[in-house]
Amino acid sequence: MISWLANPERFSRIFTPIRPYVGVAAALMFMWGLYLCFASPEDYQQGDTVRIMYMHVPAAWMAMAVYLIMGIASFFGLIWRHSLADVAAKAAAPIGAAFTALSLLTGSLWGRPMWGTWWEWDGRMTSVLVLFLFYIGYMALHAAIEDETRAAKSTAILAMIGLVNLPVIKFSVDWWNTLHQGASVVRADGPSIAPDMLWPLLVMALAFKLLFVWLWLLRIDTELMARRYRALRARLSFAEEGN
Amino acid sequence: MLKASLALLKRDIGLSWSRGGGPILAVGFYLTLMAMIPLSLGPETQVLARVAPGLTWLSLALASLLSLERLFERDYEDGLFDILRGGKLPLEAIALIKCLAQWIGTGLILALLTPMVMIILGAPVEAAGLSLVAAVLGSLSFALIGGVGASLSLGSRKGGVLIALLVLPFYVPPVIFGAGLMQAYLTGAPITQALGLLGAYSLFALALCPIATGAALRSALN
Amino acid sequence: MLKASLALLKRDIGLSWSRGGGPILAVGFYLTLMAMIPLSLGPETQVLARVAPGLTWLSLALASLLSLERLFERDYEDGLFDILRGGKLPLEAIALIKCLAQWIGTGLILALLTPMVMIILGAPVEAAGLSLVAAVLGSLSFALIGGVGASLSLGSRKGGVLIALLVLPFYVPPVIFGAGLMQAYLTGAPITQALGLLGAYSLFALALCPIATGAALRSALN
Amino acid sequence: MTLSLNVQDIALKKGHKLLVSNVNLTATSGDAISLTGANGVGKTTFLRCLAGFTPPHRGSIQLVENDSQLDGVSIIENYSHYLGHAEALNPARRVDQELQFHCDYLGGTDLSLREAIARLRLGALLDLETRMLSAGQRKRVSLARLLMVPRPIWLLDEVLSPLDIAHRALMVDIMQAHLSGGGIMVCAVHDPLPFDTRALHLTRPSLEEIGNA
Amino acid sequence: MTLSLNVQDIALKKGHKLLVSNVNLTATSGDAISLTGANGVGKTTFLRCLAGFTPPHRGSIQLVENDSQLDGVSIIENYSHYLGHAEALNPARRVDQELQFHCDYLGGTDLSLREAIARLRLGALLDLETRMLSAGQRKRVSLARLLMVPRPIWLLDEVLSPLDIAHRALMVDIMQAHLSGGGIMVCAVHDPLPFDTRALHLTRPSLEEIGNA
Ligand code: HEM
Ligand SMILES: Nc1ncnc2c1ncn2[C@@H]1O[C@H](COP(=O)(O)OP(=O)(O)OP(=O)(O)O)[C@@H](O)[C@H]1O
Ligand SMILES: Nc1ncnc2c1ncn2[C@@H]1O[C@H](COP(=O)(O)OP(=O)(O)OP(=O)(O)O)[C@@H](O)[C@H]1O
Ligand SMILES: [Mg+2]
Ligand SMILES: [Mg+2]
Repeated sequence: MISWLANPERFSRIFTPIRPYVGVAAALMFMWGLYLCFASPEDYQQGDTVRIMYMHVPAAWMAMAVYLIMGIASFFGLIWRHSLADVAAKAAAPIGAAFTALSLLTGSLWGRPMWGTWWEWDGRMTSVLVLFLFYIGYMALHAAIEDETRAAKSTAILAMIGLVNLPVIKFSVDWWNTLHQGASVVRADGPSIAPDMLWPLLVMALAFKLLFVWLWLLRIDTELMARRYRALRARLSFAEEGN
Repeated sequence: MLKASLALLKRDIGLSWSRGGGPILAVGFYLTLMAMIPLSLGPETQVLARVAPGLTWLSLALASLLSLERLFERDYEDGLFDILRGGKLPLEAIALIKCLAQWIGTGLILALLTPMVMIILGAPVEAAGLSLVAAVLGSLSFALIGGVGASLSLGSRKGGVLIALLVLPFYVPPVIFGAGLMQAYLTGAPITQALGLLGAYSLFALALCPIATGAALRSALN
Repeated sequence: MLKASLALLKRDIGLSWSRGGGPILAVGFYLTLMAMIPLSLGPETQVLARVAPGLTWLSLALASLLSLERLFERDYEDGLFDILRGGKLPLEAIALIKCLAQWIGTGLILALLTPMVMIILGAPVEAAGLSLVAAVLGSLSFALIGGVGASLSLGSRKGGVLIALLVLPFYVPPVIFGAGLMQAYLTGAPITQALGLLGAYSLFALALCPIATGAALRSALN
Repeated sequence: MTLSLNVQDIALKKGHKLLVSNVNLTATSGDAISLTGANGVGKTTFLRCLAGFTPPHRGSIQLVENDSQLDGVSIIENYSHYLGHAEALNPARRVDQELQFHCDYLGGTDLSLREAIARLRLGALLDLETRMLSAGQRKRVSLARLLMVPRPIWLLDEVLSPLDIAHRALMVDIMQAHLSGGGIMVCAVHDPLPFDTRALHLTRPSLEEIGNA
Repeated sequence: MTLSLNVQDIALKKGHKLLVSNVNLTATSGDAISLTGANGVGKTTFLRCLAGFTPPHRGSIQLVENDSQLDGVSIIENYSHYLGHAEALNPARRVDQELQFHCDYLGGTDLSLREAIARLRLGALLDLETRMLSAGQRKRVSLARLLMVPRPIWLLDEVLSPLDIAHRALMVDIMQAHLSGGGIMVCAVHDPLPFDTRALHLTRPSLEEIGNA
């Protein structure tokens, strides 16, 4: 299945028509989610600021999920040498970096009223910052190496090494006693969060996921077209050379 | 002359900005370094705030070190200087232009980020403007002095560490003035003196370093 | 195989020691950096002693960065890898040997100096032994991880800053463990855990980094 | 022992460019091939591919020793010397250090090292640092590898052009000795070699082939 | 306008080594000198000295234009092109960027740039990064300087050897056009040039001269 899809032409043929629907779905989910956010009750402790959560938590989830996707795509790229895998990983990176930046930003906006500081060097914040740095490193490396196939391999190696950071982020709250609160949605004994806060959160999370898929497909397609253009151009210039 | 200068400046800036160089790289590097500081020193806000200006300046100095190695050496080995000397610009001008391009490509970007970093490490938001001016001046002098070091070590193939050794002592005054400036600002002491010294040092560097670099280049090229 | 490995090790160590490289350079750099720290932070002994272990570790990490650029790139451009691949050693072994040589040429020397520097900055003399062990372990992992960064960025001609960006996040754990170890020692807390983590990290690096570096080299060479 | 190098129908690509296609070559012990073609046609790429540094885009390269086929990897490691444009001399090291390193690393003996130095008349250069050498001197130092560590296949990329007349004659002798000792040589050249060689002329693929690639 | 390059009795030294001594040369507009000699005798050093990159150990170099003597510095800046082994192409930049830079820096015009590209048939290489070029292609790109920025004295160090036959013929045409346009050319070679040149053969100094140095 994966290798069947890994053919770039087939991939474009299948997903280009689907893409607009994903975009529309993402927009609708965002509208619904945002409505729910503001309709949901204030927290008895945090007041209005709790609404930051509906941005912060989905963004943080996506920050990690996108990196995971990049890692997996890189793995496939290295083992089976599908160029589409590299395109997918490369296309995901800036989106993931944006989500990470968003979670850092909302986190620190939230930290100000909650903990009285914009920034605190606790385990989770730091490890998310490191995740952001991995994204930047990944993009910088991809940009720095001119040769396409080599860039693919080198960045794939980097992305896979960087995967070790994900468990660190996830469990940092358990390993270090820090300011950031522990898991309350994704935990073994079910969510411990009030349902009228859980709902908007889940809707927003889904909206973020759809947004990601839409952007991702868009970027993959752009990158594929850019590569096709380069290949064509190279062939053309070579054909001209004889004259 | 002007056309040649511009061509060289354009080439060198292009080289440092092309292929994901320049901004992303500088930002990423600086952020990484800044993240490491609290991690190694421990996150107590008080201590951090106390050492923040000094460490920011140290980082600025170190970041300026890291790209010095390729300031002249690659061009020297590729034979570019044979072309450069075949033009009308004297080696002093070539040195100045290359240092400026280096600065614009790295140091300046880092300087623009400095206020943000200081604030993250605990400096007050009001200090932003001052720290920006100081960082711009300081990074310029780092780039110019760095040029002297890079040209002196040309051809030794020792690169990085040797240049660092040659150059770091001369980075001390701007670091002291710069860090002292922030310190003074924070304690409410007068800041004009430190700022003046920093500016004077940069001006001096601007006047003298290209001459020294040009001389070192000339001797390396013969 | 053994003869080839030794020949390569000897060549690389020779390169970093020859012409006043190696020890003198490393010592000089480290000392300069150490001298800059009190100057930039201000000389209050209390603050200094508080941040000394962290800063020493930071400097160790930064010094390991400085020579990374020439770990593979020059050999790559000179065509040496064409010869190296014509021998019997796999690229993983070549990577390991080159990293070890790099470590012996720079990192190890810096590690040997670490106790002294910490004491100068205000750590108690009794901590010397422990800090030595920790620094040796840490610098080894810096060199190995550095190899990964250097090989990944091969051929990009972005050098220094790019490598630093790739590598520094992975330098964070040893810095935390190492600085934490000294902190724990000074406050009388148990030290085995931090030391164990540091050792484990270095072992991991020793096992995994050559593989990653070898793979990156292979992709760069094709 | 007879050795034979069989190149079957290979195509080479760089980036998106198809450089050559349908290249065939069979060389057995004693054969010298001179590889010719326009600049940028792919001679260097072809030699590097023979050396095993890059896999061909299509086709296969086989080495047959006394009727038993050897696999690709060992072509590089034990059977061939590749000498390209880059001489792999570190500018900060002396000639003797570099030669000693090449010899030890590739598995030569001290005796063979001394013989190579004598044969290529490198004695006077030994204590110069390699960055001081002239172009021809550099090339001569890198040629020592061929003599220090005997390997049957020599893949040489324009090695004669920087040499002066006396050293060209010397190298031609050395090449002929290698061939009569059962070696194989593939040599990219622009000027024809002064002895009998088989020619392999590379040409650009037709537009049709480029289209199909 | 006639130009004449007078080299009087110069000696060249590298490190402590006396390379050549008592070299004399007078070249006037239209002269082509082919510089020969064994590897390491000092051809490259001599050319670099003519270009003004290093002063001679002894002796003098003068340039006389229409009977008025020009001083040493201006030889480099306005009168000569030196093309050595190193092509001065940054591997991370594209051919068109590098050519544009060379042209702007040395004071050529956009028209002359386009003409040089057409003449040396560089069109197809323009959007390759220079590290991708083959040896001959690199050399061709660096040769463009000669045409982009007209200067009377060409100091060329083995420029023909990496070129293929077609491009050698092209370069020979270009050289002859330069000479008949009143230019001077000094060209270090191992293979003789295919047109009339005056030979300057460098030899190692006698033991006596070395002793006196
Ligand atoms: C810049 C600072 C911050 C960063 C980098 C950050 C990062 C993260 C990450 C990565 C997660 C996802 C964890 C997981 O899925 O296990 C998360 C979840 C969460 N964060 Fe933050 N956070 C920051 C600040 C804050 C602040 C100030 C608060 C509010 C007090 C907060 C409250 C939460 C909550 C409630 C969750 C959901 C936990 C769960 O249900 O699993 N965060 N944060
Ligand atoms: N990434 C790339 N994309 C497109 N073309 C490339 C790429 N890399 C190399 N090339 C082309 O591939 C060819 C490589 O040729 P190669 O070096 O093998 O030539 P050669 O026959 O040895 O030439 P010469 O006689 O000049 O040495 C060149 O034409 C070069 O322009
Ligand atoms: N520092 C030094 N000490 C001693 N000898 C040196 C030093 N630097 C260079 N040399 C010698 O000077 C000579 C330089 O010669 P040059 O490069 O001019 O030769 P060439 O005639 O161009 O030779 P080729 O035909 O090989 O290009 C070489 O013999 C070299 O060994
Ligand atoms: Mg070639
Ligand atoms: Mg020469």
